[in-house]
Amino acid sequence: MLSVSDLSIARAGLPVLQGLSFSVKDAEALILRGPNGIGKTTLLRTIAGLQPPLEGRIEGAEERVAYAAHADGIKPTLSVTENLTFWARIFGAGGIDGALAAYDLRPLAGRAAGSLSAGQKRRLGLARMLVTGRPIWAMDEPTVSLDKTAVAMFAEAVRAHLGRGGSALIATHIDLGIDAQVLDLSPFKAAPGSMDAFEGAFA
Amino acid sequence: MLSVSDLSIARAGLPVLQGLSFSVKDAEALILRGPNGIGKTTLLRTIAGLQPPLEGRIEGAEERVAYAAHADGIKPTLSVTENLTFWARIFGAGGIDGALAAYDLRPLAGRAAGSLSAGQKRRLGLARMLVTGRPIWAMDEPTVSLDKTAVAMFAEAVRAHLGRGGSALIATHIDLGIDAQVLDLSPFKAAPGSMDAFEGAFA
Amino acid sequence: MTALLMRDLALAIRAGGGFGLGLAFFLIVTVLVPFGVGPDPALLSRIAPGILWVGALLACLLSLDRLLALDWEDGSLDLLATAPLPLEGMLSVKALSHWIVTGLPLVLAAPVLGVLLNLPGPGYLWLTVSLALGTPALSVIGTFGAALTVGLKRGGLLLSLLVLPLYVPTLIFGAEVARRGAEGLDVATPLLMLAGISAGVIALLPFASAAVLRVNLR
Amino acid sequence: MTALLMRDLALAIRAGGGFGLGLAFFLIVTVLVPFGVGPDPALLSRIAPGILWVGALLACLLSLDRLLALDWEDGSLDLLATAPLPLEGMLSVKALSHWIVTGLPLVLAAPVLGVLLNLPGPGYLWLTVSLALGTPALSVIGTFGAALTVGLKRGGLLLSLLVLPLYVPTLIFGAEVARRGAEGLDVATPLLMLAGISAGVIALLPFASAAVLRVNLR
Amino acid sequence: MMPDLGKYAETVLSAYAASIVLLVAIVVLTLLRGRRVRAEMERIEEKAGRDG
Amino acid sequence: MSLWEYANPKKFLATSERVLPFFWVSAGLCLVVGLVWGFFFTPDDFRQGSTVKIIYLHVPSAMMAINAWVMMLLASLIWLIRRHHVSALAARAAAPVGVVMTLIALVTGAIWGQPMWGTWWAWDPRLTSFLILFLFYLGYVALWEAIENPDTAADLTSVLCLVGSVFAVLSRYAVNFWNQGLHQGATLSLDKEENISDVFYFPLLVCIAGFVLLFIALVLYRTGTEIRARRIKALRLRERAAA
Ligand code: HEM
Ligand SMILES: Nc1ncnc2c1ncn2[C@@H]1O[C@H](COP(=O)(O)OP(=O)(O)OP(=O)(O)O)[C@@H](O)[C@H]1O
Ligand SMILES: Nc1ncnc2c1ncn2[C@@H]1O[C@H](COP(=O)(O)OP(=O)(O)OP(=O)(O)O)[C@@H](O)[C@H]1O
Ligand SMILES: [Mg+2]
Ligand SMILES: [Mg+2]
Repeated sequence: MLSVSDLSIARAGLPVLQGLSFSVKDAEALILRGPNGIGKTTLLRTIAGLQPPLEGRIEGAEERVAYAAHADGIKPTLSVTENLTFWARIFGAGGIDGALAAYDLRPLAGRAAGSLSAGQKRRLGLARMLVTGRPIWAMDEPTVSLDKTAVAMFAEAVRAHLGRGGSALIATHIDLGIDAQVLDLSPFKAAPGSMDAFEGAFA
Repeated sequence: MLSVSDLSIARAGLPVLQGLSFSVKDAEALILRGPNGIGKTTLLRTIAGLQPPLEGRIEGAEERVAYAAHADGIKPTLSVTENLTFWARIFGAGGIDGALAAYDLRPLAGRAAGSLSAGQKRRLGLARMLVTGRPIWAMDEPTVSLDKTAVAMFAEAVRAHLGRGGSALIATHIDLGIDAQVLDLSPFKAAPGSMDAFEGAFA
Repeated sequence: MTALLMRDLALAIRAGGGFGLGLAFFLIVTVLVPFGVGPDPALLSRIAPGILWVGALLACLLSLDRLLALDWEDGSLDLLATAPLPLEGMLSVKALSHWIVTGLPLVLAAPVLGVLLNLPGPGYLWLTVSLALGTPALSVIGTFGAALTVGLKRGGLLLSLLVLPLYVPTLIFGAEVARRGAEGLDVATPLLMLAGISAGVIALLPFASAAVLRVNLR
Repeated sequence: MTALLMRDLALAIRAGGGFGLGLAFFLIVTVLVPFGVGPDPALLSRIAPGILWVGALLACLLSLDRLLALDWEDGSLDLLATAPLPLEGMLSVKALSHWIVTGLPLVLAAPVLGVLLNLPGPGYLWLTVSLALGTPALSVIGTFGAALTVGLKRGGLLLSLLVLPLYVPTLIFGAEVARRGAEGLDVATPLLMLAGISAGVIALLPFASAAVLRVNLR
Repeated sequence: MMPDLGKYAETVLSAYAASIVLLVAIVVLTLLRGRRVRAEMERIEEKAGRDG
Repeated sequence: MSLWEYANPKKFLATSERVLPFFWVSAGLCLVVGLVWGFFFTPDDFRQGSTVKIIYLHVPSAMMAINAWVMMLLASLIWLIRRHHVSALAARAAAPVGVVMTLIALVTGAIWGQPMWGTWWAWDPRLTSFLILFLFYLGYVALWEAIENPDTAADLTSVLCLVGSVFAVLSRYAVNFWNQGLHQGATLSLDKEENISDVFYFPLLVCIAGFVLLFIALVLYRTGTEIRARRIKALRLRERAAA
């Protein structure tokens, strides 16, 4: 279980979200919504441990989160298999067959990743989550560029992950067809800090 | 009017679409659909003149197409205004006020483009189309990362463009709410060439 | 065209001092050489013109890989290629802005760095003149190399490999002018050759660059 | 860890010969110097050890900017940072693969290039030894510089600027070993210093690199 | 049989050795790659012919 | 029937297959005869001693190194103008052979230089411009290797070859100007008095013929290989499309 309490986060020194609390239990998914620029990406990066929160606490995230960003970390000169195998070995998790099957990557397995189309690349990026073996998936707009079939594959993969007791945190603007709680971030938008907070930390 | 007749296009030497004919009249939009990897991006690049077609003809495209790719060509260190002004000057078209207004970029105008969120960047990328002054818009998945409001702004901008007698060619997987013809590319998938074409061109 | 030039210059200045960095690299190369070959002043003053030219050339070279690569990565190059702007013109402007950002500061700084290497008296004038004539050619040739390798991952080193042999004639004549100048000899012939190379290269190479870039974009 | 090493090596090989290119640059720098300073063999043989060291250093330097930048650009670095892998270890592996791809070929090629600069007889052995001891330090220091500048646009030149002063001690002692070796003098002291620097740098600097990278990623 | 090469024996022999090694290397590499590629092409053509 | 028919890959393969045995055999024959003749049955030079024997390797390889570049230049031009794939592939096939020829000339020259000039290497114009040629070769080969798409690679390397040729000539002139050299002048001009004596001349001619024939054989064979490799690439793509 991942729980976040009274979290404030900042991007480039500017607070974007504050007073955020929520928790995601095992086998549950949480969908993050909110207009562009509200701070979804920033929140996911914080939970993945890439940046420290301004205030508040995050529990149960340490070493348990697999993060999928806008950029997929795909090496264009390596083949699809090689890319996946690399991440599987780094995370010390099992084989890549399940991942290849889940996103129908078998026919592309031997191709250099650089020669994939936008949606095919994205599928490879998502397949990576399966080889990490981590219980919490934090995903930033995972369905960008995906066609209908691929979105369905994705929903199916998430459902299977939840079925195995995993959980997922997904920022998206579209409807995924996954049974999940939805958290709208708009109410947590950080108020412009009071001017007198100059005391200690400049903001 | 843009008309394409009996077009075959290839990506990295491999034919992807063939026998494609369509035309887009002034004040009309055409939406391109098709599964990942069918060749939407390749088609748009060909129409934009970035790569030559294998066969067939494209008429009415020369110097009339504004192309919006997956990558937006935004310079992170320049401000939003500076980015737009640059493109306006390159295309020798008018001012940027209309473009800023259409995508609600006024509040962000002075910010460095690098500090925008994914969706905000995308809005800037789309605003660029308005300053080109070109009649045909060729857009590759323009609504990626956009929230609902921004998608509505986009649809509005396209409608206004059509109203001015322009036309648009949009590859997308989602429903844009624009009144337009839809062209599914799946039937035009290129059949693998015959083996004996070894004579001249190797495939 | 001016829009492009102004943008490129603005980008160079914003990006944490494009001007300063090329220069700084030149400075550091000149400083490293005495560490490498030892501090003997007579020796240094003999090799000074040559080393300064080689340093300037390397400083140019190092900044080449970003000349088109940044625009390629973020998609600007595709968009520029579809803009109503001849590619030849665009590449010439790119070369010009590269020269203003890299070559020009080198020309201005070279005499100062000459002091570090004990450059003999009359050498200063001719070093400056030869660099002023030669660096534009370096920028234009570099643009050709950048257009050839744009879009290749790790194009950086390949770019150096392709461009360096092309730099050789410029280097030979440029360094010859500087060396003869430093020794008080006649510099007319190499100076003319240097000017000839620069003129020829500036007039013709942009066409090759544009052809190559067009192929690379498709 | 091995997975990372193998991947980096595979990438270097795939990318059109990472191995060959660093080397080629070294070759070309050594070739350019005579074009700059002129063909006098006595002069060349005096400056040979120093120039070869400076050349090796520049060849290392040039390949640094891609050491982390590629992984940063495509998001791999973010993902690696969240992987169950200490960042220190990861950066040491990165430095190792950089050395295998760049440093090692330089060590092997240096004697051959010595011929071009007329390096005196006994110099060959000591040049090789000093490079073999010194280049690992260059890779590790370079990794630190790359970690410092990752994510900055035009970080390339800034990187050079930051790293070059850090390279100076290695360069001084390394070139000193090679020079004394070439002149047949005793090399013990600078050799010890060089070995000391390498050992210290390899043991300690990865911690600094990891700290710096962590800051850069957030 | 061996001609007397005098004091330059080493020079001449090493020049011949180096050149012959290089010549043989390019010929052998050429032939090896040629055979590999030819076999590969036949394999693929046969496979393509079978199912396409 | 026009010459351009051989620009058809299939036709080229068939024809080259037919003539190749002849070239291999005659190249081998010439080389063996020439080198054996030169090595075993020629006298020492009065000044250079036995080192003259190096001439049988050095001069032919130096000539072929230059000729290979000229051939690549022509092939590149044909590709750019008439767009015959075989022509581009022939240029690609010739480059590594050129590299080896250049290397042989450099190595034998260096080895020869040690006793004759007292140094392995000197910055003599001829040597220097040869070194530059070597760099051009390396860059050319590296560019071919670095590019995925064969047509793109053919276009880019062709332009590089063209521009490179101009600069190679320029460099040659520059280097000449920069330094007056140690290296031998032309000794092979047919009409001159100062020609080397016939004892050396005839075996040298045989060796040159051997190198020329070997070059032709290698380039024909390698072009065939490149054509097949290109075909494999195309078939793989096709397979992929079918999948
Ligand atoms: C690394 C050193 C050397 C290089 C790169 C080199 C290169 C060349 C080149 C490019 C040619 C011209 C071939 C042609 O134009 O057809 C040549 C010819 C020749 N070289 Fe060298 N050479 C080297 C060293 C030497 C040495 C040391 C000697 C003998 C002392 C020598 C003797 C000759 C002779 C006799 C010819 C034939 C000259 C002619 O007919 O044009 N070379 N070499
Ligand atoms: N690199 C940056 N430097 C400064 N500010 C930034 C940077 N990146 C984002 N911001 C700002 O931080 C805020 C939050 O951005 P974030 O990327 O988290 O939004 P988001 O919810 O992911 O939006 P989107 O749906 O558009 O991706 C935005 O107001 C944005 O302008
Ligand atoms: N750089 C490349 N090299 C080789 N093949 C490529 C390259 N880019 C794309 N392809 C292939 O060309 C075909 C068409 O790709 P394209 O990018 O046009 O598809 P798309 O319709 O835009 O797909 P998506 O919806 O995923 O963006 C695909 O099969 C893809 O695998
Ligand atoms: Mg976001
Ligand atoms: Mg696409």
